[in-house]
Amino acid sequence: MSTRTRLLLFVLPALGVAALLVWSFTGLPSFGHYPGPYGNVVNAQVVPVRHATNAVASVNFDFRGVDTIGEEFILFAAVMGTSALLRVQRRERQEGSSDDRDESHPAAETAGAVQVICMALVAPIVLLGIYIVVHGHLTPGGGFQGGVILATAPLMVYLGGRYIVFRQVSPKGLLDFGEGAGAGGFVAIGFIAMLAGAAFLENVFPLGKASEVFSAGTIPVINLSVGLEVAGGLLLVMWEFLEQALVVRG
Amino acid sequence: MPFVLAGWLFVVGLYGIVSSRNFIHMVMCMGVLQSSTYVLLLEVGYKAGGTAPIFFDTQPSAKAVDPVVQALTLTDVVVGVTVAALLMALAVQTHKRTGSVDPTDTRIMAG
Amino acid sequence: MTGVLQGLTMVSVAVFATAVVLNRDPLPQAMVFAFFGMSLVLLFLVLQAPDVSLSAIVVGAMAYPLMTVLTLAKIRQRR
Amino acid sequence: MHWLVPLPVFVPLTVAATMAAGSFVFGRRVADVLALLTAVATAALCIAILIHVGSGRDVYWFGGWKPVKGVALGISFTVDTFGAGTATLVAVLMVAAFSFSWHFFDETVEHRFTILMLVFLGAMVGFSLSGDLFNMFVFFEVMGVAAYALTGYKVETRAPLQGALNFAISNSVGGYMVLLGIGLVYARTGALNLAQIGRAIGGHGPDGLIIVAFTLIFIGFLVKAAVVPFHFWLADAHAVAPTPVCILFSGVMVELGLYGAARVYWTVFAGPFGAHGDALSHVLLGLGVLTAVLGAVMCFLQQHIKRLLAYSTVSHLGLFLVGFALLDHSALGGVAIYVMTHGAMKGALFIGAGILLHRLGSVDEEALRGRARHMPWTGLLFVFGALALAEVPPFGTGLGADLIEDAGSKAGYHWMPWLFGLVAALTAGAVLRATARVFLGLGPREVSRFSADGESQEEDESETQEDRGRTPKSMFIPAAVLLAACLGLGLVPGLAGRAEHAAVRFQDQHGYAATVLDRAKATTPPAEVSPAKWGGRLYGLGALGGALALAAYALFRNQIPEQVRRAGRALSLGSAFVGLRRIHSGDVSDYIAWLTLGIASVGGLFSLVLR
Repeated sequence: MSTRTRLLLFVLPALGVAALLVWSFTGLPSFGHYPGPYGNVVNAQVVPVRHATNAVASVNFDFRGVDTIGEEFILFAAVMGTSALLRVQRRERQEGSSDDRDESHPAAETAGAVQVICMALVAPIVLLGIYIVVHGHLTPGGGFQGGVILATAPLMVYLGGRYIVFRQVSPKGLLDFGEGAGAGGFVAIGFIAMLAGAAFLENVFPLGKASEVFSAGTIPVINLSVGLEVAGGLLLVMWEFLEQALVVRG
Repeated sequence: MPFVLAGWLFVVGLYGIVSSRNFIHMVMCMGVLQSSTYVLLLEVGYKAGGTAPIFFDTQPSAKAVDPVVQALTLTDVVVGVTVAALLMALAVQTHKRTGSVDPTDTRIMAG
Repeated sequence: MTGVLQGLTMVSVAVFATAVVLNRDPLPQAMVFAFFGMSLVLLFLVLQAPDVSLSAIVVGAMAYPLMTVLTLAKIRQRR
Repeated sequence: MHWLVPLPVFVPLTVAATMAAGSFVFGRRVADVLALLTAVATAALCIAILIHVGSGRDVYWFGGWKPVKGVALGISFTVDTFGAGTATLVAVLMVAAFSFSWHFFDETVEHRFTILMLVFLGAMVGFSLSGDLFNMFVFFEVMGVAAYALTGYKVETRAPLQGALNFAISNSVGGYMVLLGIGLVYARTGALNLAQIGRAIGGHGPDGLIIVAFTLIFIGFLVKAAVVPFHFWLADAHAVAPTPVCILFSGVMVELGLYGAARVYWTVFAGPFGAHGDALSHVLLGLGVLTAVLGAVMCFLQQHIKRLLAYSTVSHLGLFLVGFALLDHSALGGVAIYVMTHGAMKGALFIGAGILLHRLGSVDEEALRGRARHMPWTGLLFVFGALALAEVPPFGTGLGADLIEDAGSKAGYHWMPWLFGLVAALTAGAVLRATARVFLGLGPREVSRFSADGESQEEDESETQEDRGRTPKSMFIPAAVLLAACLGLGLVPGLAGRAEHAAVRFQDQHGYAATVLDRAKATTPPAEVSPAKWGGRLYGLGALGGALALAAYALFRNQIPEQVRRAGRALSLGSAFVGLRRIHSGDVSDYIAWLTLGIASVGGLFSLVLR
């Protein structure tokens, strides 16, 4: 089909879809009047029952923890898939002499000032990432957000023009390990609950006192493992993308 | 009606995919289409005058918006970015094989 | 006040989304997409969803642009 | 709440994560053994669960969050016979796939393939067992992401990349439609558990929100189920995915889309739509018939054997949708039996195609002409596969088709046996034709109609680089076992009755909600079970005759007198076929345009007839 034909085919149905959606929205409760009950029950239980203060994190890692396991495995599969798709083929290895790429500095054009800033940012970024991971059950944030932030720290090293250092601080085997261990750790916490005679993923750890760092039972532990997985996985993806770009240069 | 925004994002995203001649453009249009789900979910769970469902310095009795839709949206955000990564990887490889990211140039199967 | 703020962010989300779709050149589109991401972050904030907006920030400001730019860099190199 | 229930999902996921974490320790063979053992263990767990649920239901509340006053706080797996049965099919086919891939890849395959397969396994089992709408979406996406990556796994060639992109974009749009529908339903009910949603909207008639939510969720799942006009991605993906992956794609993943649609319909929407059953039934029958016929015709037109099998899957999905559309327990029982036996049969046929690829480096009918003369056993595999496709008794496919046809006739659709016969004749005819050409060298030479075919030949060779002297047992045995299972299931006494009772439980919305929310004990409501009979099986023989005739026509049409051929051309079927093939353009933008058309028309029809 030519683009024109396709758009002609598309126009009327698209209007139809829009009409259907608008029709369905007329049946929604008016904006700002959430009828419940799910969220209200959760909000009422979070602090007294779970000793956590972040209701969203409690839903993600406790009430509906299985969804989040699924989510982590979406990430896990996507990382495995991306690195499988970007794997350097034997043919290319032979073509592009990959041995000399260690000397190449992909971001070598980076100005000196930028390099300094990038390197100076590494430590604060790591601290911020860790903070956001470990306070996930108390304040906004958690394993996913903190994990992404943590992953950007080595990338700062890369942007600072230190590709070799980047490869040293994030070796592939370790990233693989972090990603797998993070995803596996989450499931393992589920199994630990079963071994303790409870349901899969039941919050069997001591709950502690609400709004303290060591509280809410399994939630912060799961956050840590998610943080590990996300940081490892994201870096692995970036690693593969960078590797791709470099083989071509080489 | 704030909900119309979700419908708009969905239809505009569809239009983007249908009219797109570039896989990278298409991936970003998918992002637009997907954002319709974020918007719908969060608008559904909103309570007029409600606070965020974080009870760190507020009383649990305070009127807070629905945490469940926010948790769902979080999952959804992760789904979106991971699928995008996968699609980008496919686009990179397609480009390597065919020198193009235009769906018309790169297809070899039909019928 | 809240209502006005919400209305404004919603309009900006709609506008940026349309701009993303209508922009046919991937590199400028990637920039517009970043703006679109930021408008979503604001919308999530005014809808009282700080967790979601935090992850939208890290995704929209770090993961997405890095990926897109690397992909584009890769594709441009080969031209 | 039995401790077995979560295991078949989380055991494979744990093994996958462990393999990733320890990737520097495991060699290829260690990973292969571990994966095969995991798949076997998962299959055993699924069978144990199937036996455990018996004629009841088991509800597993994750995190120990049992419902409070009818409000579900956590996620439940709600397992019944159909759910556990589907999970078993998934795991069994995964065992076959791992066994097949033992000798299939050369050493370039790395542990990531195995890891993705294990994630895929866990996700599909989770989707089958889940009793929560959003959780179904999550497993749908896990399954999707693993599947996209597996489709594009052979990155060194172009076609898999195209297949994976088309697959990923179409199915992601489908997934987001499901999620939009979930948002609408959640706004109305404030619930995500299927039972709770069903109870909350059960008492009222349908309005705009319910109809559109149903349309979105239903079509979202039908994209995965490759129902026309949402089917375009399927052939692109199935033709190029590595063969072990195809076994699962055609055998069970596509069927899971329909399973999801059926599960959601009977737990949630059967209440509000109950009064409009006939109207709904007509719309779905239309979609089903269209899918069945179009898939069968496209199947017959293919030369690429994997693509041919892919279109036959589209066609069978149409038949399954027809069975679903009758909204009747006998028909649904028939669909269940047909899905099981179809999975076994299609798995065996894809393994056959994989053996051809392994030994001869191609799956193109024309390129392989007569080259497989020395492989009689593989040829026999294809012949038996064709018999199963033709629904010849005592293959279980015939039993399933019988039940659906009977229910259809009872409802007044007397054309139904003809539809099943037509599909059986076209798909089995296509397989017989290909078999005769590849294994006997029969038939006229034909031009490769698409440049793609020539190219794919060169590409397919890269899948494997081992010694091709003989077919490894690890490939042939799973195919033979699967075909035997397809045959054996048709002979199990009382299977039809059990399937129908299971269907009654599947369709019992109030019983489902009571088990989940009130911890009531599951019972099977009384229902009339159709008596076991073999009369309809004559159709199977008729279809086989039709298949033979069609294959013979394709192979020997040059011998037909010129006058007859001219008369045939006057029907101008040829140009219609060209047009039909051109619609399947391979351009994903076209697919999304068709998808939009599909949403608008199906949604429009629903909004007209369901109010």
